[in-house]
Amino acid sequence: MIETFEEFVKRILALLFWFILLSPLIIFPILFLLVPIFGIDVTTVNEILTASIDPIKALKLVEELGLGPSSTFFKVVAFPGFTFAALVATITILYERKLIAKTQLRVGPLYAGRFEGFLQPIADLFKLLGKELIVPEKADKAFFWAAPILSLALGASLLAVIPLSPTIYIARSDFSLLIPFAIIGFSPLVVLIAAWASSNKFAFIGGLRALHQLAAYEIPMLISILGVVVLTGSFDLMEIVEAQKNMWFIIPQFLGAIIFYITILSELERVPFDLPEAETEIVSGWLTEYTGMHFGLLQLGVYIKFYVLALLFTLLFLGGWNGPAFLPPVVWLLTKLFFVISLIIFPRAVLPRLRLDQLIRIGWAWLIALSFINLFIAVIESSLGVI
Amino acid sequence: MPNSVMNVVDQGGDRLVLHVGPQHPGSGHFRIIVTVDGDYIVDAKPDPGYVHRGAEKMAEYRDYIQNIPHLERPVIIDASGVTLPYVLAAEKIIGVEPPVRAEYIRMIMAELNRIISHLYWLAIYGIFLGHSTMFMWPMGDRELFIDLAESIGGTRVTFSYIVPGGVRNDIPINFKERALKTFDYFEKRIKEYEKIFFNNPLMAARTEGIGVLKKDDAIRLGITGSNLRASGVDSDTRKDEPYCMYKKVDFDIPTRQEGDSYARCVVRLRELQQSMNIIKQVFDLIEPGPVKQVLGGVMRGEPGEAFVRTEAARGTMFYHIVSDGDKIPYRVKISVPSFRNLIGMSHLLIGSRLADMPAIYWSLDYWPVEADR
Amino acid sequence: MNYKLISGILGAFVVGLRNVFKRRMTLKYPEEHLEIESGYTYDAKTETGSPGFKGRHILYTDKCTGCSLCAIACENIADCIDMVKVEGSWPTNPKNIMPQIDYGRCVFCGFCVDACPFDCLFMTPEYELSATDKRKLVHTPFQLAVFPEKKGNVKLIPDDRGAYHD
Amino acid sequence: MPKKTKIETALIESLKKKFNTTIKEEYVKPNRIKFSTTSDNFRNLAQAVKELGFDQVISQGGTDYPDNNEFRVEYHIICVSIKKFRSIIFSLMTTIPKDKPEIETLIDIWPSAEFHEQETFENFGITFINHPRMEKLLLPEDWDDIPPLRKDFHLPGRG
Repeated sequence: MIETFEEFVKRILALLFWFILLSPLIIFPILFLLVPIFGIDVTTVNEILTASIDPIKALKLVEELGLGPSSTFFKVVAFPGFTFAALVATITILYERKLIAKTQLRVGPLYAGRFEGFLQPIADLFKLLGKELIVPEKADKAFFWAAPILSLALGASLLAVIPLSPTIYIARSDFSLLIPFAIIGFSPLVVLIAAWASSNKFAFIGGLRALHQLAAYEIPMLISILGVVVLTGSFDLMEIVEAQKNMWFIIPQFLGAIIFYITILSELERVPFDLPEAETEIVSGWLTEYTGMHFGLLQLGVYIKFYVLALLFTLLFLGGWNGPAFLPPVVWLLTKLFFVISLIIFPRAVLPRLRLDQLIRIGWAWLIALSFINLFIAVIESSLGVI
Repeated sequence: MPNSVMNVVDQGGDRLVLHVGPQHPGSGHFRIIVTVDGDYIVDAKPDPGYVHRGAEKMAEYRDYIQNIPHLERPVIIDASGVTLPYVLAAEKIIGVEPPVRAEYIRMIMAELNRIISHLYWLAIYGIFLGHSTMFMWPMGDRELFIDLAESIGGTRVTFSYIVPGGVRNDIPINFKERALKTFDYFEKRIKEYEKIFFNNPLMAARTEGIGVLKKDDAIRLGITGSNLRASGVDSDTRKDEPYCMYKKVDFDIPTRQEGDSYARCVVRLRELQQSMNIIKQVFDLIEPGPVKQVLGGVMRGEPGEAFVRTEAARGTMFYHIVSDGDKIPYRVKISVPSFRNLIGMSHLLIGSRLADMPAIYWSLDYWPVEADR
Repeated sequence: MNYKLISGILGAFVVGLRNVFKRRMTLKYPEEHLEIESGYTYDAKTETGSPGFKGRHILYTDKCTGCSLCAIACENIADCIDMVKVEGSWPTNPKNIMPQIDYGRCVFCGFCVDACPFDCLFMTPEYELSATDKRKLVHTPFQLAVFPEKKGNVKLIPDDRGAYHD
Repeated sequence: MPKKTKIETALIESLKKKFNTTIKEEYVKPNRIKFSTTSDNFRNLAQAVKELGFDQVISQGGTDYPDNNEFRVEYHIICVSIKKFRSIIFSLMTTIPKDKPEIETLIDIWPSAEFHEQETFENFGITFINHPRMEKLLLPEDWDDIPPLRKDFHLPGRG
């Protein structure tokens, strides 16, 4: 009987061991016997099989197929693309749980993995995978299934144009600052699709709240970053980061940074703006009917969005990968990113939830006005030649 | 999408009927049927009774001692508060007088339980406003007080400690030192609570001016306990009609004039401090002596009736016991504060926003199990 | 007003951050056990108990007379005590019956201890009574006669800087 | 009988003057005053007590007396707004026949009695005339046995 996570891992490893032991004895002979029938040279098979245990050969093989570390495919799928983002998202989830737990005088995840529960995300993943996917009888099935996938796709597509260092990026665009914001504007629609398709009153209210929230934060968010654009005269993130060589934009654009930070909290539906999923009011909001890996994908999408927005904050206001030369640029970027992620997580521990009308009042009465003031500050600064 | 449209929007035109509870993170064993028009609640009908166990009927089958573990079940987080009036009433029926030391120990126990219950309330109120730290901290600190109560009563929540004729055992020898140490620690914690929650502008924004219960309404609707005091009435049974030895201790009744959710929160926070203040005074007043009168045998009530009220954590707890001379009571009527405060809930909810529902609901400190009995 | 807003939020942040570095008060339960000094006992003469934890019962089989007073006391509370026949010869117990307690029903009120006039039924600090089988929750007189082993190794200590287990 | 305080005496006298012999002083214990009257006169008595300043119903309940074939309906009234009356609990009692368990509601005098009366209705089957919501509150909606707090209702297995 499997009772603990360790036993579960042990069982998986045991299965793997037997597979590796038995496959040369059974599977390979069959493969070598069958392959000549289809007219393929046996040496090709041999090479593929050797590559599976010889990394150097494997690398060469992958390069030949056009999937190497320098290929676009690798960039999109692995680094700095989806896998890396998902990894950061997973670490963020764990870090969030630990940080919140520490603030609340708890210990947080502790048992999965010997050290401070660092294997907890993996355990969570297995838990979510093992859960039954429940689709409500009266739900709109097609859209109900579409929402998690859309959420993840939305998060992943954000990664396309954001650079991690002068050399690490997937694609370059002159408008790489505008593209993420164009995509992010779509995210409340995903929430609404999920909410509507669930056919649940609480989910529906959550979806509507998400739409109202969009109205509250979208405009100040865009205007607050315009200040940076005014200072650099470019929509290209590369050039924006390059312009911060001498001074990070958080100093001339402090107000803009604060506004952008608040709107990030709002965009990510984090406390104090977690209205669309306010548990005690509307159960779990738009996530109410989602279970198992559906829920997992929705969450992963949200946390990839989290990563992207934290990254944007770093690039726009904290000088991106700029830093003393004794560390590679990407390390500087990730250090700053870690700080920004902490900053975004921490309000959840110390602030209560706001109400919808208060959020809209903050958005329209304060943030929009302040973001225009910030824009004027930027114009004055650029005309004075501060940068 | 015809299916989902039909399900999401009710027949009532643009009004939405929400069944909040009994399976809802913000309800407890209890349901409020809320009709919302946009974001505003136009009708709220409380529907208690999900945990009704017929405590009054069952009390007619048990003798005066056996009723004690039974009657504390409805309010296990305030177990001494709920059994104290019962025991006082039963003592009047049986005709025994507890020793003085027992009266003081009863006060310690009742006040400890008030702290435990208020901390529980505070924790839930924190999470109802989405403040998860305010959930964890009071729950953790509550454990210290539970430990104190456990060292007297022997169990964590259901003590069955106060019995007719006194209390079941004396307090432990080192209890005073332990308690004072805990109080010193907790006084510091209250300052942290204030900083992170009560003085937090966002918390104030959520609760100030929300669910305003005016003084006249509070009296008219029969609101009791901290909710009444938050509306500007300094009514407290411990002062109005002192029982045990509350005459001898000196304490304040915290009141606020606003009558909103925030006022109810602050009144409860101040009551925590007053409870500790009372226990500290009791430590000075208490003198050695017996803690229980020797009764011997099964207690029989004299024919007659008694009604007793005390100030439990949620308000005035009232017992009406009728005896026909048998060893079991003829009729036990329990009037619990939650049940009386329930009437205020629909009064406050109508006209407020849906998002304010948890803020109003739990600021009344409504305990469904207590109300259902 | 703005000053109050900002200082309030900053104050909350500072208090939250300060608590990140405090000692935890979590009891890591299966590894650590809370120390409990004694169980609840009762003196039938003064009708007063001694403060103690109300955990599993301990039955002094050599003193039990089989009077069933504990079962009668429990009758309307939890109805969990049954008097059962036991093997062997007991000089104090001519009927050879002793209490058997069903911990699936017991509420640990301790009124059975109060009811015992022969000082033979007390309570112990043992609280780990869960079982995988409902039938295992029923403890026979001989199971009740065994003293529990002491497991407690930590105590909850309130300190100036925070409460913790040690 | 214990000695009455000045406040208590004044309250009792004022009520007695108003109703003469139609009300009966059951007893006076420390801080407790109990009056009984006929069910027709009950409303007038309640009105008079309300006018004295007693403004909250702390409890309302019934008791079943199968030997006399009657229910006792009892209201326990406290005063919150006047400080000197706060220690006193007024108990107003009346009896109604079991065959026709009806009495006029008092929620227009004391709105705080609303849920209490509803509870008494479901537990004893006593109908409160003019009460807006004479329906089940705590009991299950599909309860089809006799009202449970009557003495002829027995808990299962308890004879």
